[in-house]
Amino acid sequence: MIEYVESKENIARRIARIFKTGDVVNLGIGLPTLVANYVPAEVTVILQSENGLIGLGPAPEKGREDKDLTNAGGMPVTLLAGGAYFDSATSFGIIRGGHVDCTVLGVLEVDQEGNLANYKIPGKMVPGMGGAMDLVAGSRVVVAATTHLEKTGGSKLKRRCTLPLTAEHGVDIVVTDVGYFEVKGSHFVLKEYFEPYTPDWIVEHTDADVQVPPDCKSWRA
Amino acid sequence: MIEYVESKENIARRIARIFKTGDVVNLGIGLPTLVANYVPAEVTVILQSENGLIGLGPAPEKGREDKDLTNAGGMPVTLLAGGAYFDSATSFGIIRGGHVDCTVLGVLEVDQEGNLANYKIPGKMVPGMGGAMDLVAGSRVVVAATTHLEKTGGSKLKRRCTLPLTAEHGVDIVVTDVGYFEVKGSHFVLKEYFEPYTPDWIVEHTDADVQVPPDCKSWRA
Amino acid sequence: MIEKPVISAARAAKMVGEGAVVHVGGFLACGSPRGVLAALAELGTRNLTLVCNDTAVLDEKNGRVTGVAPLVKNRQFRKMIVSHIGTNPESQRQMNAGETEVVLVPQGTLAERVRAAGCGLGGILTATGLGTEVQEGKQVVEVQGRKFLVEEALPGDVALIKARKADKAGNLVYSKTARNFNPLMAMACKTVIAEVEEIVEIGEIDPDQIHTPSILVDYLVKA
Amino acid sequence: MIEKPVISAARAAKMVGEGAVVHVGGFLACGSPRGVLAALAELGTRNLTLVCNDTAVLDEKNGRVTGVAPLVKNRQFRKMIVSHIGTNPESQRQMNAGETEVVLVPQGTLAERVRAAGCGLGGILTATGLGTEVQEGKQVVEVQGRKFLVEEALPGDVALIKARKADKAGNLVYSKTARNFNPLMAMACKTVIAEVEEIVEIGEIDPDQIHTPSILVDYLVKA
Repeated sequence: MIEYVESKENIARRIARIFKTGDVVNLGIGLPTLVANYVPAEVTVILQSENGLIGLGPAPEKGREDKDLTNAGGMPVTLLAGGAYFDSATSFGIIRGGHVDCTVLGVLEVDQEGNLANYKIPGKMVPGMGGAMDLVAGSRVVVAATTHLEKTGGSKLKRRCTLPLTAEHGVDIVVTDVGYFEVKGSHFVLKEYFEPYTPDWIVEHTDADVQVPPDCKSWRA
Repeated sequence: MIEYVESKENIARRIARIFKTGDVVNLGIGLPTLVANYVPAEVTVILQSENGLIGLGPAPEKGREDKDLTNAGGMPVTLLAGGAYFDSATSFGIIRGGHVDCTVLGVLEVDQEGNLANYKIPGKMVPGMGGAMDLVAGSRVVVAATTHLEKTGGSKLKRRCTLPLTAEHGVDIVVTDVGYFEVKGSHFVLKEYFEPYTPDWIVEHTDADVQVPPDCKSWRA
Repeated sequence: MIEKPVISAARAAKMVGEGAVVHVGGFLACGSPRGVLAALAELGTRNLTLVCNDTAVLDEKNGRVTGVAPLVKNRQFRKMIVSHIGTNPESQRQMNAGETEVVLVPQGTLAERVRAAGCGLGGILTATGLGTEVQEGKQVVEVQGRKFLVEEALPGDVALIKARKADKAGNLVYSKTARNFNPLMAMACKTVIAEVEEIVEIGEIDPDQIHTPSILVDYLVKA
Repeated sequence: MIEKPVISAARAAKMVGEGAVVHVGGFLACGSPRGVLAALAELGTRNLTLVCNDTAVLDEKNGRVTGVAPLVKNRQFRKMIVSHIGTNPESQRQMNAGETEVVLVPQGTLAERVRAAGCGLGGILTATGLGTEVQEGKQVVEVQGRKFLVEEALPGDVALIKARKADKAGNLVYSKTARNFNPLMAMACKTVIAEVEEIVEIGEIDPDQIHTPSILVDYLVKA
């Protein structure tokens, strides 16, 4: 019997392997931010931050923070050589205009039609959508990053989202800590299962239609 | 008997008196460009040029032209200290957004409803509207600058334009070489007559409804 | 060029009238006009409508109260048009309690709506928000077979913005990600007040590197 | 940052395929990519659609032939989407003779349509052109009681632009009024080729003063 153990690290590790050199990537706040730590050394991705920069670098050393230089979470960051600053209209022009190759977002719910809900639990938590709606509507490839199961054991992947949507049919790829899924037509396609999980275990623990194609393969972090 | 003598200089002289210090002004190509020469020394206007600058200065000395610095007619110009450059979207944002106080345009026809035609004589001359349509739609005050009569003796001020319009109801003020008119409701109001012309002469030589209010006064260049 | 008045933060705050629509620059308070906002909080002007990226940070326990957060706490806004309120629990509380009207706008749409106002556009067509709650009550237009929401221009009475540097004419240069909504808001409001860290002579800023041209700025406040 | 290929004008011209939609920067040839345009004229690629502010100057008597004028004369465009053709009598002649389709677009609308394409907007709402021939065939939308034309995004296949300076990553800085449509077109096309006067090392351009970020530029050509 396989026991589910949440692993944000595995999610971040696998997503980091999606990119190729030159890709412009926007990483959402929270779990997606971790992805930056696992990009292979031989791959150069260019990070965009929707508050107005391209060429996001690592956090500054303590004491070297610049009050005028933060990421979209308001945290101090640095800029790599060759990076650039711009205003918010240009920033979202870059996002909406398809100049961001890939965006990685956190999830409250994601469903088999590629619908994403991640900005609102009515009456409980309403942080607002920030840039998420534009990022999902505009990026070429949208990756939803989520633990496979909720703390209460329920599936984060749904047949149909019940929460207010961030975007309709926006998600292309879902990476959880048990597998890598593509949204195709109206179901999930399991492209990879992360050992020790098996395709059978994943199908059983996903509250949505999951197709397991013949070329579904295993992946180890 | 009064004989009509065309005077672009008088038109430019009178228009130059419309501005007050701080006004942002766009002067069209041709006759309107002359206006800059007659702005009183005590008035500081700020000239915008739709190809992307604010703070237009005089033409450069011969030999000091900069290939990267022209006006909207493609002629070499200079920039005053405190001027700025911007792209065409920002330039027309400034125009359409009401940040230009006054625009002065040339005329093929202007009518008593404030309609302006100045970009096209079908089948004959079709230079295109360039920035004229945006300038008329967007500026706070639009001044049409025109000789009062055509070479053939006809009135440039019309009851209704017959040529394709540059803009509907866009013109606020018409200055010719015989008088200063405002467009009010659906007629011209003669605010000033330029001696030696008289209100009677002007009404007679204008193919449109011209109201002469009690406070209509004379003006000398 | 004409020089712009350099005024105190207190005088700037008084230019924001009761009931005004106020556009405030800044992104989680990075690039927000701290001095003018502090003066406006002290003045206590009410019934304002806020247009801002977010309601900034209200975390009194850890001593972090930034940007417009003090004004939110003071209940100076009757309406807040923002993309994010997650870092200011008081703004969430006011919304859930029905005390303050909160309109959540996708960040890119907010930027374009403010820009549209400044650029004399009626609005823009965006796919952002299609099929979500954001679509409610909005016109949908089809262009080349694709559907788009009509998002309307969002003009303001007063812009309170922050720049790194101004010349005496009011030309502005922003710093790094403190730029964000500031140049957009400078175009969208009747009165524009820029809080700046440094004021230099006219002609000292390279005209190719001016982010906001002087004609858009009415008053300068020294930070 | 990744360095962008520096290619010859001839190779750049070859990237413009038969029938492509080509956005060309420049305003009466101020800020137009002369070297690449000369190479494209020599190559003679046809059936192109031009998106440009104007058709530049064709005045052979006085030896003034600028910008896209040689390509117009070569009949390389089957369609020209421009705001002004008054300084190139050949473009007027082709239009009047029905040889080339000419779509005249108000300059500010052209700028916004190109920008909209680059920014992923379906289009914008403008009052410019209401009640004129420009309105023909267009949707009209009412916003807050005012009527606006729907002007649609205008994307392109290849942008041929000109900048003063690039770094090796492709960040661009424009000079004076040679900026005009160049940064807008850099966002609106699948392939972006920038002709530049100078190429400097990555990091040499102040990131606050970059007009077009590197990710929008695919190739550099030394002017």
